[in-house]
Amino acid sequence: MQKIGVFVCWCGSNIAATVDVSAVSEALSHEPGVVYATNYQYMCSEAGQNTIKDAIKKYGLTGIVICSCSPRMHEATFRKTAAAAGLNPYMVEIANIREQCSWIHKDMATATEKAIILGKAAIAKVHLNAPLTASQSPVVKRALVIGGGIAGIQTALDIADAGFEVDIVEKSPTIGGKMSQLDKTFPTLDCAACILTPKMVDVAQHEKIKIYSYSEVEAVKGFVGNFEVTIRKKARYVNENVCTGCGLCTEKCPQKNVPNEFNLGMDKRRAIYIPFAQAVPKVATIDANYCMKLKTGKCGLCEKICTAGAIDYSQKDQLIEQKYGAIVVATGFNPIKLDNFEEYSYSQSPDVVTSLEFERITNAAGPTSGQLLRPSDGKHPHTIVFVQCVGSRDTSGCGKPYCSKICCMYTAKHAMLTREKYPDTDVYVFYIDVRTPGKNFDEFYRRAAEEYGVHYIKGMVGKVAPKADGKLMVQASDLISNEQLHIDADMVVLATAIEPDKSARPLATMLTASMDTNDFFTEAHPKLRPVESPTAGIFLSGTCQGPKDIPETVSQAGAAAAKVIGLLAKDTLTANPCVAHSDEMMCNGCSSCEKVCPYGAITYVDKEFRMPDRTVAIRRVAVVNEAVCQGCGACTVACPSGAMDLKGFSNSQIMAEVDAICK
Amino acid sequence: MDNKEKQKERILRVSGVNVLKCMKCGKCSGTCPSYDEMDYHPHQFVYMVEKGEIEPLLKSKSIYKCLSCFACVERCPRGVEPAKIVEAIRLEVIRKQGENHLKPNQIPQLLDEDLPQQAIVSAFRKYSK
Amino acid sequence: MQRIMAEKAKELLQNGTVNRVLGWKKGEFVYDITPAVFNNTEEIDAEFVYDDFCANNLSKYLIKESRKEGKVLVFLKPCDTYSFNQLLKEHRIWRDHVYAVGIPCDGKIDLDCLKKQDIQGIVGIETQNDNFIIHTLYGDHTIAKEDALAERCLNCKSKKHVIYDELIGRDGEVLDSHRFDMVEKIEAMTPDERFAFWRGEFSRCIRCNACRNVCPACSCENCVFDNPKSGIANKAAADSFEENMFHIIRAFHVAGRCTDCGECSRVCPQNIPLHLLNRKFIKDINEFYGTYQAGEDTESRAPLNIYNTEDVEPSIVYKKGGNH
Amino acid sequence: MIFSYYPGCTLKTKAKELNFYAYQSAKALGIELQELPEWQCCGGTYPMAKDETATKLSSVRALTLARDLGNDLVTLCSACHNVLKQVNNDMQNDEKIASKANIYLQLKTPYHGETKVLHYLEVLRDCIGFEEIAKKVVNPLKGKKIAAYYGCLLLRPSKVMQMDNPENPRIIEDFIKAIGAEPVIYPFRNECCGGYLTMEDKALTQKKSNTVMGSAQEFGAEMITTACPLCLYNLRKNATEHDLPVIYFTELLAEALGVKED
Amino acid sequence: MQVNEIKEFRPKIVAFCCNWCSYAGADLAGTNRLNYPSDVKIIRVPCSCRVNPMFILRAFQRGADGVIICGCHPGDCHYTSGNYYARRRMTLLFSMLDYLGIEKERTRVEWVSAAEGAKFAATMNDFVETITKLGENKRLEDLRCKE
Repeated sequence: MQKIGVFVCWCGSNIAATVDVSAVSEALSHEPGVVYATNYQYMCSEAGQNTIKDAIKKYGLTGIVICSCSPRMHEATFRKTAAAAGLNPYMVEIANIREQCSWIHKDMATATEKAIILGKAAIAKVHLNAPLTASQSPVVKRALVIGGGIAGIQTALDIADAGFEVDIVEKSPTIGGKMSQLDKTFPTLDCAACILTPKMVDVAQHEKIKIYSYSEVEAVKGFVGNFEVTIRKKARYVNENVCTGCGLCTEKCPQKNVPNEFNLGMDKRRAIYIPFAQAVPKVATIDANYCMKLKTGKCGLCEKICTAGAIDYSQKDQLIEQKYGAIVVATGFNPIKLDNFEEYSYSQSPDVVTSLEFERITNAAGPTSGQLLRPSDGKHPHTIVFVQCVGSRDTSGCGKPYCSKICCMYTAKHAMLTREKYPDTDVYVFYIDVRTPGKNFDEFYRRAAEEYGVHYIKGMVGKVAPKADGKLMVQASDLISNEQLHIDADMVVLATAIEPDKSARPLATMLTASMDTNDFFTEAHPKLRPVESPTAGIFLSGTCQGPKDIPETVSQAGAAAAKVIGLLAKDTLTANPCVAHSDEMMCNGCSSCEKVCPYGAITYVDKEFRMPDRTVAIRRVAVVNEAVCQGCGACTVACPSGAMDLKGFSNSQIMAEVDAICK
Repeated sequence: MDNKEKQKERILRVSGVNVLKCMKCGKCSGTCPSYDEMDYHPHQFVYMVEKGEIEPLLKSKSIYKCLSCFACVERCPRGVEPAKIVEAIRLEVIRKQGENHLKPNQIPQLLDEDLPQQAIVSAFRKYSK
Repeated sequence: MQRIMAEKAKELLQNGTVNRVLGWKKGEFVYDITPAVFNNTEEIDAEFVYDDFCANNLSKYLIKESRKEGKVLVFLKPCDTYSFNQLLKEHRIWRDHVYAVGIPCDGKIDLDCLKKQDIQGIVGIETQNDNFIIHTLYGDHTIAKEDALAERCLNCKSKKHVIYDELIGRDGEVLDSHRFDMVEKIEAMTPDERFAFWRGEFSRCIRCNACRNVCPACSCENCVFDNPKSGIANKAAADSFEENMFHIIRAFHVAGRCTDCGECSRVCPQNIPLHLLNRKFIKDINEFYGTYQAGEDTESRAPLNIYNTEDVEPSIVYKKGGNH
Repeated sequence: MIFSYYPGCTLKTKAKELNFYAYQSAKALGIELQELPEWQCCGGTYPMAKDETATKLSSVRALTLARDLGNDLVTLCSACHNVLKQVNNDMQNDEKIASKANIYLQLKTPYHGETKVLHYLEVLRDCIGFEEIAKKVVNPLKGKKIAAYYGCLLLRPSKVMQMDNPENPRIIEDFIKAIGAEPVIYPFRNECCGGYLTMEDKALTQKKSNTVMGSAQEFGAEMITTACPLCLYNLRKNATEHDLPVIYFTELLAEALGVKED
Repeated sequence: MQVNEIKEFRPKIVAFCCNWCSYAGADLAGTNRLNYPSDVKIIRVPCSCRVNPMFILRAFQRGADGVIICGCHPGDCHYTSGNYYARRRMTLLFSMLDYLGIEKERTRVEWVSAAEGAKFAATMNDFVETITKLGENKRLEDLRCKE
């Protein structure tokens, strides 16, 4: 019989306001095996933990039950407490009487009654707990950063500066991400390239950082401290080590008609290209979809003119296997497709552009060399209408239900810069709300309205109708003056909602990291663990976790790096000891468990058994590799004979909980 | 529940619209083709029903100007369906005895030889009970 | 047929291909057949039998027999080959210790059918076209095959031998049987009727474990119902819950593994139609996840040990699960 | 290909040619339109109120009839199309309306929106294919600049109509291309013509119709085609400042297929 | 004693929640103070694939009136595939229970992510309502386990 101690936490008034904590400890003190029961204001406080430690020693407790907040919150804390008092940490069970009781029930009697039942269930379980010893596994001292935008760059630099090896996998030919496409940055209006380019160079020159550009993650195996990742390095038909980035080929290539993705298709590039001047690595890439040589076998001009001899038409995709201790996701965002918002005539008029396109138009390296000219006829627009919340805060199913967070600010920036450079331009901004919660943000927005004379109109555009004379008739409501406006504009700029990059979803599946319904990665705790995924060893950096502006992205990138450094600084990790275990006396060797194991943790051996009649029988039995098993329990149900069980969540433990709850 | 609340409740039920979903962006009014002919506009219908200020709407000429073209329904980012509120308000009026907006004896003078039946039955359905 | 099989057995024993023969022998009465191991030609001459009463599926015995030294010859009817294959797939039989001879089968007699016709004192049987001639102490009876065959044989799913080392006679085809008709009938009942139906059946269960002991899929080293650590160990059902529990769990444990050999219903002394539980699982698996026949091969993954990301949701049960 | 066909009242009277040419063209394209044995007027406009059942029953009857015949139900008039699809959607998704309607009608087999409702244009696009139609054109309307006018009822609400992108449709434009003419795209093709308000407020309808036709003309259209009798009426009568011919799309189809008889 | 006091029926409901998604979803429901009846008691399991049909039957035997299993959405399993296995197992088990005439509404599977606190609460409210309407579990009860 176990000697069990019960500790009921008040959590200040979080629990005690709705649960009669002394009634709970009193009721539970009469449960079989319970030798000590108490309640305390904050069990997780030092004093609370000391109470537990003292009781373990004083009463020789063999198991403890803490009635408190969710085990997801403080299970680890209380396991440490137990261990400090010499009790095996896996002899601790938590009854969740806060998130799953006091916070959801209003009536004290009901909540107290439920808390007691939850406590009894935990006691029933702890009776069947057995001390478990966690095995240790070594940590591979190398991190992988997926995505080479500003988030990935910052994370990689911070990890590398701490002395650990970092690999960046970037799917496009260069790192830099969305920030490299931006012109100025709010609220300080410094030039994006001027602050990003030095960081890109730092990455390129850092001896601890390796960039896999034009590469994607193909498969991920393993677990925290020991991930095995397969990286597909796509054929770029140019030998990266030889190419000097002189750019001659990108000028001579006869295939001139390729939409330039860096300028969002607003101008053309060649089939062999370097995305932009500051690209890292600065090497050319051949676009196999357009290259005549690769498509038809004819041409070969770039090979002829390349003095370095870097062109290699026979290059194939390469698969690289690498081990990592930690993985950082920094896959970023994209503006959404506007197919569901054709009332704004995006696909019907070239003069209706997204904000990111506007960003390129105003950028000196953009399609108009920084001149504000409208795409249709290259003329200077005199009236520009900005439409906010295009696809954001949309619950109709056409767009995204969330606020994209950055649009209010960049629209203010666009409006302000337009007015500053071209004072003869009328600028209208249609908004639902202007959201400016950030340092110097509201001041920035007010400057646009007050100093630059941008017309901010509370209301929404209902329709943009291109007219035969090239104007855009913008029909909108002005909610303050309660009228419908019709503005003849030269250009319309849509503050398009942002969404996580499409590569994030399959990546999340590979990483077994969870996502929310919008395909943003979920954090382990929304407040306290914002840069960690619930999956151990996976960290989140930048907009893959939620919409963010640059300062926020950079701080989160640094935070993710700090977490990675904390992990890589350890030599070994303690594995989860709650793993499957096969009772070989009962195992049939039927292979059902092996078939369902996602980790390949189960193997079979032929083993000799001495039978009751003294004969020896050879039987095939399952053996679990405890270092590989992650403890999901799929095998335990696949096993028809009940030979397979899960430590810490055994059949008998779960049934004991069921019994206690149903009593 | 007093009469005013009952009326609001009835309009919400008949329309099936959840006015609380509205985020007051005004896109419905930005989109409405009959806007200029209306005294109260689509976004006001939604907001005034939310506030329970229904009386002015019942008297509004807007309820006979709505074209039921579903542009507001189509473009509303919150799925509010303002047209259904307008319809419910109109029904609230014309369902009362003697409140038909279009009476059978008015019809002959409105007809011309090309007017399709569709126009007559639609108008009749919209304006009369 | 019996003669040909006996000759084959003796030949293989004599030329040393096999050391033992697993077959059938008569019991006290001609219809009282038991599986038996024959160690030499003399035993075969004396006791080996194969006739329309030899219903037993011999594959399960190979779990033990194949682990002994030397090779064992086994005669397998088409449906038995499925069980044999399934056991091979689960690594339960040592294949190289078995010499499997496929034999034809035209269906086996259900003794209860004869009893119902009041045929007693049986001393022999003959086949004549679509009839059986039953010799009894009191004279001969002619009975149409369809009135005498077991339900599982009338709804035979396959005359094909899916595995063998040698075949006697010609191989047959997979048949288009009506074996799910009764399942559909039960599905079409109201829940109350279904509940009453199964209560009526299960309440007769005496937990003799005959179904479990004969089932080739129930071959666990240690059954969960015998294992005090499993939490559901139970020797005899004390009330209706335990009756239900035993049969649900048993059916679930063999789901996706049961070849529908029908032995469970054959041996049930209380005539509980246990095969209807297994067939329900088979039918559901076919409908939800695509046709699957356990034992058809040794490579495919059992339907419960595999998945498809597009699988139906459990809520499909609310939508289609029979009558309301 | 056999379809059940719901003509609607206008097509039996003021819009006979819409109906007539549809039949002629269908024949030429190997489609059989079987007019439902008994149908009643759909009411012209979809009753949006959740508590209206009686006004939806005629549509439910037509839908049920088609189901029992085992056919998809084709309509031609934009209004009928809109009403039938919206009521069908209610029968699928609004349990209250569906159960009330089923109780009223005392159907042997209750109706829950099993029938697929198709607009004639959808039949052309999805069942025959515009490419096939192009092959059968004997009299291509070469060089004609035709503006498609959708109006509001054909496409909206798009979640229910499921016909095309409600703001940038292409089904009629593709149709125009198939018959050899040149589609003219203009922004007001999916804005309302003023609809039934022509009875109540001529000025408003004239404003709307003028905007539509004016926009089409501005973009170089020589002609407007539509599927809706009321749109046709409004554009012809109420677009007072412009003078483009307005023609039913079925008439153009019959002409292109060389089966147009007067 | 002439009239037995009719006690209001309060169902007993066991919810098996996977540790990674649904248990976290339940926690989020708590953090957001979203109410659902106290009749629901949660048992934490590492993954929905840990739920053995034995547990479900056991719960009914011991007096549960409804059993709900919550796991990560398909495709989001922390262990990549556990919920897919659970989905097949539970589909077949529920279908069998229905076949035996046991109210199928007493068992349910729902996918609730760690971000879906509201869905968790709504699901539990709905499930409790369904079970309350169904009344006491009679068909899979074990009278010895009743008070």
